[in-house]
Formats: sequence, C-alpha cells, structure tokens
Amino acid sequence: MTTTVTKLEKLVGKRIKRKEDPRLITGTATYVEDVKLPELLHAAILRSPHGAANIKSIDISKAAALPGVVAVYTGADILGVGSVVCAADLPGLRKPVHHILAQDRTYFVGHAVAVVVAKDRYVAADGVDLIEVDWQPTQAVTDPEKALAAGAPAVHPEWPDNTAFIHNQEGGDMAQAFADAEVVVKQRIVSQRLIPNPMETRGVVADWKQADKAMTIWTSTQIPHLARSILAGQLGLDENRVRLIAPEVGGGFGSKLNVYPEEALMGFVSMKLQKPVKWIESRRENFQTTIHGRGHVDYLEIAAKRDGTILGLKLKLIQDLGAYHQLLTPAIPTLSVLMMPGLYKFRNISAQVIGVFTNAVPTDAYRGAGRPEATHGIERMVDMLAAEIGMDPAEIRYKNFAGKDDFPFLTAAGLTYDSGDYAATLDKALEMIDYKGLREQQVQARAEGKLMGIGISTYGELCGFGPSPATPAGGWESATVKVEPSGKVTVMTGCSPHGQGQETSFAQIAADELGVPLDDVIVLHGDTSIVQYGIGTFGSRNTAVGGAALFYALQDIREKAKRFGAKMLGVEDGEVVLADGHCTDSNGNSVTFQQIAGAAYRGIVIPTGSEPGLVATRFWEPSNFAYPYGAHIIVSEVDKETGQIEIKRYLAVDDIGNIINPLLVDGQLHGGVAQGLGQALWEHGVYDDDGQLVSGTFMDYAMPRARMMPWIESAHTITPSPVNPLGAKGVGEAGTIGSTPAMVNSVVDALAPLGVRHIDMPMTAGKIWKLMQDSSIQEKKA
Amino acid sequence: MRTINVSVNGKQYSHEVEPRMLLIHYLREVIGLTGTHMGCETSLCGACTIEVDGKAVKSCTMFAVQADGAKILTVEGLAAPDGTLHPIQEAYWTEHALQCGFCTPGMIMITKQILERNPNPTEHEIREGLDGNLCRCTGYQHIVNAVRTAAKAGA
Amino acid sequence: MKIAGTSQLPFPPEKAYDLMQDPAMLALAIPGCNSLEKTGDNEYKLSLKMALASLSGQFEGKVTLTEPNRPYSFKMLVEGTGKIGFVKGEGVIKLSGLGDGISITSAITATGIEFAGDAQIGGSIATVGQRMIDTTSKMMVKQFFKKLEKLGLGAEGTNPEAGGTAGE
Amino acid sequence: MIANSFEYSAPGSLKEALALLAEGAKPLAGGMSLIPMMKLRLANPEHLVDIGRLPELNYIREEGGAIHIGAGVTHFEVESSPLLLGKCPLLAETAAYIGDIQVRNRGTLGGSVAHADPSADYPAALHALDAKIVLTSSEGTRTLSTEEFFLDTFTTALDPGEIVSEVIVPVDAGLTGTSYQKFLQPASGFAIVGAAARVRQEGGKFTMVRVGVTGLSGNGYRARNVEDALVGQDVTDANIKAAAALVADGQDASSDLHATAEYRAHLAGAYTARALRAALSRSA
Repeated sequence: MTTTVTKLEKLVGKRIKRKEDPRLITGTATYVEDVKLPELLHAAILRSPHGAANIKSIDISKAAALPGVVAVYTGADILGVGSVVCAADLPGLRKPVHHILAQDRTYFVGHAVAVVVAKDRYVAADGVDLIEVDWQPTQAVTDPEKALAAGAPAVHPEWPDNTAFIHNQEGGDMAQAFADAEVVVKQRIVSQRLIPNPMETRGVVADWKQADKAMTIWTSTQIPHLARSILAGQLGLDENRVRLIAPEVGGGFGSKLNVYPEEALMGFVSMKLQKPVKWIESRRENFQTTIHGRGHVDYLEIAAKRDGTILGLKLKLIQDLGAYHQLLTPAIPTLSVLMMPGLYKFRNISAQVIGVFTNAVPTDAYRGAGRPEATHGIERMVDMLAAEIGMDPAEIRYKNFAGKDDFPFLTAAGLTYDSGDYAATLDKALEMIDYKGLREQQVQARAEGKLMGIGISTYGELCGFGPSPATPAGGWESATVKVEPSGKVTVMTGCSPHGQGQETSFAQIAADELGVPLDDVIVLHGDTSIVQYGIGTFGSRNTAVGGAALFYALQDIREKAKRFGAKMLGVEDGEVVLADGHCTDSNGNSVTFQQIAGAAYRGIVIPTGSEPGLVATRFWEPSNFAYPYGAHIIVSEVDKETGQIEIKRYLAVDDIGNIINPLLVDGQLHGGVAQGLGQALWEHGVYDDDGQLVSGTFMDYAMPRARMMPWIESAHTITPSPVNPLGAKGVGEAGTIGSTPAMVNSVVDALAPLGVRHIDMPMTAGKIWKLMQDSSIQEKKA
Repeated sequence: MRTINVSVNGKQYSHEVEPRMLLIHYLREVIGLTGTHMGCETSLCGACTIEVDGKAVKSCTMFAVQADGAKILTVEGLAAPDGTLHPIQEAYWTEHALQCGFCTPGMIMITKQILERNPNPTEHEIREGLDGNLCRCTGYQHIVNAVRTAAKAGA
Repeated sequence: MKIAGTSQLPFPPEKAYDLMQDPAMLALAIPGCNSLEKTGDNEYKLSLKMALASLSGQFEGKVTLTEPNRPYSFKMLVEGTGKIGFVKGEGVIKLSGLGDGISITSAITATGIEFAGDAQIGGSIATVGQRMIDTTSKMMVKQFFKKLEKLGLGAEGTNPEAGGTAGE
Repeated sequence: MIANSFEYSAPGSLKEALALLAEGAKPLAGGMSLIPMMKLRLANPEHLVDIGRLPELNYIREEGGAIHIGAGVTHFEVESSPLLLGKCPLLAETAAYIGDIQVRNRGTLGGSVAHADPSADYPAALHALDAKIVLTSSEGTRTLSTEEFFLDTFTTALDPGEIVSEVIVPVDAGLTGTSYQKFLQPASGFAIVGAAARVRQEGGKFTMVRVGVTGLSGNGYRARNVEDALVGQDVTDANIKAAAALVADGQDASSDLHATAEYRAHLAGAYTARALRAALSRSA
C-alpha cells in the first residue's frame, strides 16, 4: 500500500488573486448599510454647527410631532449610558468625560446633540431640521499653539491651559551631544491634520432582543471584539449577550480603530424602542466627527559633527488632540517619540510631547499613526543637515545607519529593532534609479534653468502591534483552525481584515501547512459569535501577529493529525511525516489529510492520550514589534511659472520581511504611497479660528485621484523578522511612512538653488509659487 | 408621489416614489440592489456610478423620477445569468484592483464607459477617465492595470 | 475670515454717513433684506432672504451700529442665523471726503469708503461653500454700495419694492 | 444627504415647461449643480420643472454661418460633436475639461450657462467665441451677448420664468486658432483659473484676438485689454507675455483655501499666455 505522494506547489510567496473578490466585484457583498431587518428604524443626528457653544435650551416638540418620527432623544436621555472610552493612559492625563450626546455644551463642529428616529431616513433627516436649539456660541480655539498661549479660550473650562498631558522621554545624554556638536540644525515641522476618509463612512445597526437580553450590533469597525467589550460596558449588558458583527468594511485606515458615540447610541435607541435601528454616517458627518489624523507641530534640533555623524535629536512636539480623547488619542504622539531616531545609530534623544485640547474633532490613529510624523521629522532633519554641511543625502544616511551586524539593535528611544540591512536596501534603490546618473542629469537640468529634485527617504517603522505591555487593550492575536470531517478547513482569525486580503493570504498559509487545496480553506472574521476573542486589524499587524497565531494553531493541527495518521498506519507517533497533504510512514505508506480528518471525527481510531476532533485555537503574544524599513526615492520637477510639482519617477524599495502574497503587498504599498503623497501634496483638514471645518467636503479636501498619482516602481529586499515564525514584518503603513519625506526632500532639493531649505505639507502649487516669489526677491536683494 | 417605470438589469419595474428620492436609494432600498454604493453627497466620489441609457452617471445625483422610462444597468447586471463574470470584473479580480471593495462597483461601471468610448486607452487616458471616481485603498495603479487588461480582453 | 475693501459714493461724507445710519435706507440697500425693525438704541432686528444661484435661505438676526463718529467712521455688526448656517460680520467703516481729483482745493463732492473687519460663517454653508464665500461676499458688498449710491442720488428709495433687478 | 420635499413636473413640451416656470417653478436640467446643493439642503426649491429631456432643446446644427446648440445638449455631446470639433473646436475642447465623464454625461450646456458659476469652464470659451445666449420665457425670446448675459457671481440676465434655450457660436474660419487652458482646483476639479483664446494672424501680425477668462474673480469675463494690446502687433512671445500680464488688471481676484488672490492673478496671466500660444500654434 505504498502511495506516490505528489509534491504540492507552495502557495506562500505566490501572486494569488483574492478569494474575497467575487462578492465585491459582483455587488453582492454586505456592508452595514446593506443590512436589512424587519421593522428597521432609521436614525439621523443633529450636530453642533458651532466650534464652541453653550446649549441654552433644546426644543424637540416640532420634530417629535412630525409624522413618521418615532422618537427624539437628547443629552438628558442618555445619562445612563457610559461615556466614550479612551484606552490609552499617560501619567497625569486629563480625561474629559465624553458623553454620547452633548450635555449643556458642545466642543466641536459636528458634536452630536440629539438623535431623531423615524420610519425612514428621509423623515429622520426632516426631523433633525425641526429641532430648535438656542445656542450661545463662545470663542473657539483650533490652533494648538494658540491654544497654549496665555489667555486662550479654554476648551474645557476646568483646564484653562488646554493641556491634557506633558510626556517627556530622554535617551542618552543630550547635553553632551549638543556640547560635542559642530553643527546644529533647527526646524519647525508641521504634520497637518488629515481626514482618513475611507470610502465607506461609518454605520451602525443595533438590534435588541428583550426576551433574550441580547444585542446584535453591526458596525463598520476594525476591532469587533474590543468594540463589543466596550459597548457592553457602556450599555450595561453582559458581554456574552452582545454579538458584534463587522460585516464587509469599506476601509478604515485607523479611523475605525475606535468606538464612537453613535455605536452605543444606536444600542440605547434599540433598547428604548425595542426595534432595530440603523444609522449611516453621511460624508459630511464623516469629515466632521470621525477621527482625524496627524495634527503635529514639531520643533526639532539635530546635533552633528561636520563629517555628518549625527549625535542627537531633540524634539518638542505639540499634538493637536481635538476636544476629547477617542480610543487611543493621547498615545499616538508617544509613538512618534519611539521612532524619532529612524534607522540611525546615534545614541541621544530628548523629547517633550504636549497634548493640547482644541475645539476640533479628536485626532487618533490614521495610517501610520505617529510614525509618519517621526519619520518625516528625522528624514527631513537628515536632509537639512546634509545640505548644511554640503554632503550628499545618500552619503549622510550610509554614514549613520545602524549596521547589519548591529541587530538586535537597541535604539536611543529604547526600542530593539529586530533585523535589517539598511545599506543594502538603499544600495538597491540607488542602483535601480541610477542615482549617479540622476545627479548628473540634475546638474544639466539646473544649467537649463529647470527645477529638478531628487528626494530620498530611508524610513523605518515599528509595526506588528505589538507586545501587549506596549499596546493599549492588548497586542496579541488569536486564531482557530477547524478541520471539518471532510478535511475542509475553516480558519477563524481575531484580526478583522477590511481590504487587506487575509481571507486569501491566511488561506495560503493554511493550505501550505496542511497540504490542502487553497479552495478547501475559508477564513472567517469579524463576528464575535463565530470567532474567538481577538484584537483586530491595525498597526500592520495582521500577518506578523495574526498570521503567527494562525501558524501555531496550524502546528497544533499538524501534530494531532500526525498522531491520528500514525495510529491509522499502525506505527509509532514519531515515525510519520505530514507533507503534501499526506501522512506517510517510513515504508512509504500514507493516509491523506482528508482521511485523517474523517477518522478524527468518526472517533473509532483515537490515538492514546488524544481525543476526537481536529480543532485548535492559539493566542499568540509577540515578544517585540516588527520593524520594516525601506528606501523611497522621488524625482520631481517644479514648474517655475506655476509652482506645480510633477513627479517624474517614484521608486520604492521596501524590506517588509517575508512576503506571503506579493500581489497583496503591491496593493498595500500603492495605497500607502497614495495616502502619503496625499499628505505631502494636497490633503489638509483646515479649521478656521471659529472652529468651522472649512475643508469639510470632497469639494475642498483634495483626495488623490487617478490622474494625480504617479506610476510607482517597486522592489524589495527581504530580511525576515526573527520575532514571528513567518518572518513577516508588515506592509500596511510602510508606503504612507516612506513617502512624505521623500516627496518633500525631492521638492526642497528642486528648489535648493533658490535657497529653500524646508517646506511644510501640503506642498500646494500656490505655496510653492509663493516660496519661489519670496526666494527670488531675496535673490535679487542679495 | 409619482409613478415611474424603469428597466433595471433587464427587468421591468414600476413604483410610486417621492420626487426627492435619489435614484441610488430607489435602486438600493426599493428594488433591493445594494451593489451600488453611496460614498459622498457632493457628486465627487463616483462609488454610485451606474449606467442610465448607456451612459455612466452618478446615481446619487439623479432623482429616481428623472429616470422614468430609462434603461438602467448596475454592477449586479454585468455578469452573465449563468454567473460568468464580465471581462471587466475578471480584470479587476486578476489585477487585484480592489481592496475594501466599496468603490469597486462604481469603478467597474466607469471602466465600461471608458472602454466603450476608447477601446485602447493610454495610461493617461485611463487616469483621466477615472477622474470622477475616488479610491482610498489602491493608489489606482492596479485599477489602471485592470482597465488595460480589460481592454486587451476586448471588454 | 477677513473682509476688507474700498468703495466710492458720489456725494459728500455727511450724506453717505446719514444714509448708512438710516434703517429705512439700510433696509433697501442690504441685499435680500426683507425688514429691519428698530429694537433698541442703534439695534435693529434683521430679516433677510439670501438667494444666490440655486442656494437660498432665510436668515433672522440683527444689525447694530456703534461707535458713531459722524461723518468719519462707525462700527457695524451684522448677525444672522438660518437653517443653512449663520453669518456674523463686524467691521469698521471709514469715510473720507474726496474732491474732483484734479485740484486739492476743490470742494468735497464724493466719499471714499474703506471697510475692514471679520466675518464668521458657520454651519452648512461654511462646510460646503468655501469656493463661493469670497466671491459671494464681495458681490453682496458691491450690491450694497451700488444700491446706496442710487438711494443717495434719489433715483430710488421712495419705492420700497424696487430691489435691484438682475438687468441693472 | 437628503433633499427637502418638492413637487416635480416633467412637461412634454417647452411651451408647457415655460408656463410652469412662469408660475414660479424652478428649472431642473442635468442637475449637476442643483442636486448636490439640494442634498445638502442649501437649495430648497418647492417645484422643479424637468427641462432636461425636452427634445426641443436637444440639437446641434449649423445655420446661417453659425452653430446653434440647444440648451439641453450635454457636455459630452458638446465635447464629441463632429460639427463642433470641426467648426468650433474651442467649445468642444472646453466641454472636455468639465468635471468628469459622469458629470459630462448628465450636465447640460444650458444648465451650466444659466448657473453662472464663477469657476465654470464655459464662460471663458463663450466670451472668447463672441457667443450669443438665447433666453426664452412664456413671453418670448431674446438674444444677448455673453457680456450682457453674465452679470456677476451666479448672477445672469435671466428673469424669473426665463431659461437659457440656446447658445449660438460662430463657425470659425480656417485661419482661426483656439485653445482653452485650465488650472484645476485639485479637490473639486473646478477651474482655479481657465483661459480661452481665439486668434487669427496674418503677415506675422495678430489680426483678431479674443480672450475669455474664468475663475479669477466673481464672474467670467472677456479680457478686452489683452485683446487690444495684441491686435495689430507682431506675433512674438514677448508680446504675448506682455499682453497676458494685463489680464487681471481691474479684476477683483478671488481668494480661497486653494489659491490666494495674488496667486490667482498670476495664474490668470500664465494661463492666458499658454492659451494664446496654443491657439496661435493652431492658427494656420
């Protein structure tokens, strides 16, 4: 009974098209807005039009009397519901109470004031217009630096200095670094407010069943289990009687790594009315009330030797927090401090983070969350230093990189980088783009009066969030592998992918480990009644952490399958191998994985000390973050007449560790780069001094469109991470982090002949033109 | 209320609607075709793109009453009745031209119009053609590839 | 938002000043004004219908005239709230006498107007209409002074219905 | 996201439509400007008359040495009309710059002209083309020049009850070169500035110059000072530059989130020069 076992082709590492796509390309996927239930009611929310205002009175009588309106609730009705939760903590952190509907005062434009529940969304919207509020507007403050100034209006009257926290971190000996310095370069660098704008806005359906004391909530979230725990707490329900479903989620980028007032509010309404209720956020609400990203003002000082050796970096970071803390708001700028040193080996840092309340929607995690700001800071400062001492930007980077033999590398900020060969990645990028040739071309271009720039960023990031002590609400991940009697495999991941493609990449891993066809594996996620407790999707963690949990669960399945196989083949446990879907003994006799699965459930042949069934669950806690890195190079040209920037070439060489599916990796990178270029060139969430969000629709908030994006050339070096068994690092945020400094460095390089040394984002054509005007005036004067 | 008669994906429908009902809400909530998505309210994201009488339009910027008598095609009507995907759907799948999938129905519908008017577009023409459709996930590069692949397939 | 600009009226500052302190005249000159009722010292209740392209909205609010310094300057505060948003504008209007522009000793026959202040626009119109706010506010100021000119020259003013027609 | 209630009429004839408009109803053409405003409840008409599908407003024909375009013609039809592409390419080129494919498929020439958005593309081209705008109401018809029609920000010579029914553009003789050049606002795609130029040259001199500008100020306009500075002058780039630099003179340049008044004025000059150069290269 010797069988020939055909070697199966490994799926990991292959460009495999996604298993999730058929439903998405045929219009048959179910997003929250597509959820329909009998007797479903619809909610619409009245929001503050003022940046800061007292509510003198609210009259809901006209709204309540409108035919079709079922109920209207205001702040007075919801006091039994818990306030919005912030999971982050810092010593001395001031935490304002954030009720799910405003009480006697509103703190930002869009602040929820009342909810109208009606038979359809049209009537609900009409009802909102009929609520009369007697507002008493007060002076708002939206600029974080102005908010810190003496005499500024207090966002929260109890804290007149508008300061939520001050966080200090020191590494090494900064005084010595500055004493030893031959050059010090200083710059104020702004990372502007950004609006995440996933194409699907937020939405919630809540369905309370009184008889069961059970609540089902569909919500567009990246963290179904955490959201369930928090919502159960807010609503006073048993956690096991709350089922939270993140159905198809139309993008998040961090903005859905949160639990918002509307989620508990819909739960409250459903419980009050004993009917299911739906709320779908409008785009305008999304702009005004879903978290924003960035909002940094950084004062940076870099100390160095004339030969380019960096000695230290000093940072004063003013973080615009907005009016409240959402789930992670105060933690985000602390990540910037951790990534301050970038890829460089200097030993001294000092940082002070000042968290500032403003009359604006809270900032929180947006793709990269803290790390793009840090990378932008160090990569800009390195370029400015290079310019100051007349050194090539590539050379100064080589001079300061942590060496490939330095790993694990303990940084000045206290992190231990896992693995890397930074010089090799930059080598590859410089070679691919013909850096030497480009510099020669630039000399020629400048001679012809053209403004050509070459910008390099060698970024690093921490991702694969993360060790639990360093990740609010936990940083582990879970996976269950359930092999059915037929041998078909169901994977349940605690991650909550929403576009990243883990239904495919996790199936690839499972198929390889178990030797089953890809089509035999399905991956479930996002439903707390189906999936074991998990953390969710953020911080480029799905593969590095969720994939690792899956890997270990698969090993448990393999071990058990081998024991069943050995028993079926009549040999000892250790005498079989499981490969290519077969369990084979030393004589070449084998049983298939499917036969083993059948036997495991039939229960007649049970290995000693084992038990029927073939299911394994693992919770995996990473010992460290993972640290991807890369080199992005942008060649640009500035139109002298208009200031418009043209990207001539975009090259990304990234080292994200081992790659499960290159097709998905390309997609993540391209998307990340688009968001980075969006920040560098166009996007800006602008509040005026009175708290109005003036870039409040797609008319004024410039999202990258197809015609604005360059072609992205991409390559990789591969340095596996030793932190997880897959050797994966993470790619979700790499493009966003690497791109902004490359873009700004490129344009600053283009304008260097005019004496330009720094430009804040977004580098709009008008801003560049103005800069050229001012520079040329200076030139003429000089 | 007004009565409208429309053909959607080859099926005839007649309903009484409020004049203010948007065509997208009619398709999603009255007929029950939820493949078409609403991504903004300023007619700038294109997620709601469908075909009305052979022309790509944004169904969030049309009242259902304006479509009275029209022939409408939505993403659900692209695949053959036996489930065989339209070449554009195949191309989006093959090229990994979607991630979260929310903008995808609109992208696919505008791709159809781009290729009907220009069967062999350049990269520049593709990008210009996609100007009314926002995608926040892909950076558009794979979408450009998908349009090219669909063009090669003669979509 | 800062607003600032200049205008001219073809009559002397005293007359221009008095026109702008006269609620009946203001009611005629403020674009879209339905009524302006005196509610206190230098304070008037304002009802205004703004109609611009497809956009239209009813605003209720008040006009306050302070710091009178005839005929040199005064301060004007306009506030209005409606379903589509709210507007609050505060500014100083300065008047100066202009001659014929040829000889410096010529009699003062016209008024130079300089205004500068802050406008606050909020609610729906602020979030969606960025593109239009500057052009629209400029147009309304222009209309205001044009109407004032006609009122001052006595071309209109007896007929409260005589709003600016599109063709003028 | 949801409009207020309104009454809707879809008349079968222009006459019927005009009668309803005379009673105070508002016209709905393609709806590309109106419907977004209604969804945001900034526009709240009580009664809409759908004139978007009237066959009487849907034609492009050559007649008496001019091209007559019905107001119901869509931007896509303008951009792809063989007649316009052959005999009035400026209007077709300009239409192709409007919005995106979906907007051009629905939006109409008449609707855009009547809306008089200060950043719309058509006004620049229509000024440069010496176009005529035909206005119709139940009282009758009148024909205005563009300068008589476009009065100010979103303000035209249209009386209540009156609609734009037709736009008349010239058949450009073979020697005329035209071009529209636009600097896009990155978010909305509207013109920060747009400049349309129409030129003829003979013996190395400009014999006819028309320049229309949009986006710079509250109202599109014909830049007569630029035209006057060039006619009769030698065809040189220095002359073009010098004349184009005059384009913002006397204009109250707009300022917003996307461009300061100073930058807009500069762009207007730059894009006027670009349009003139491109037009020149197309004039035989």
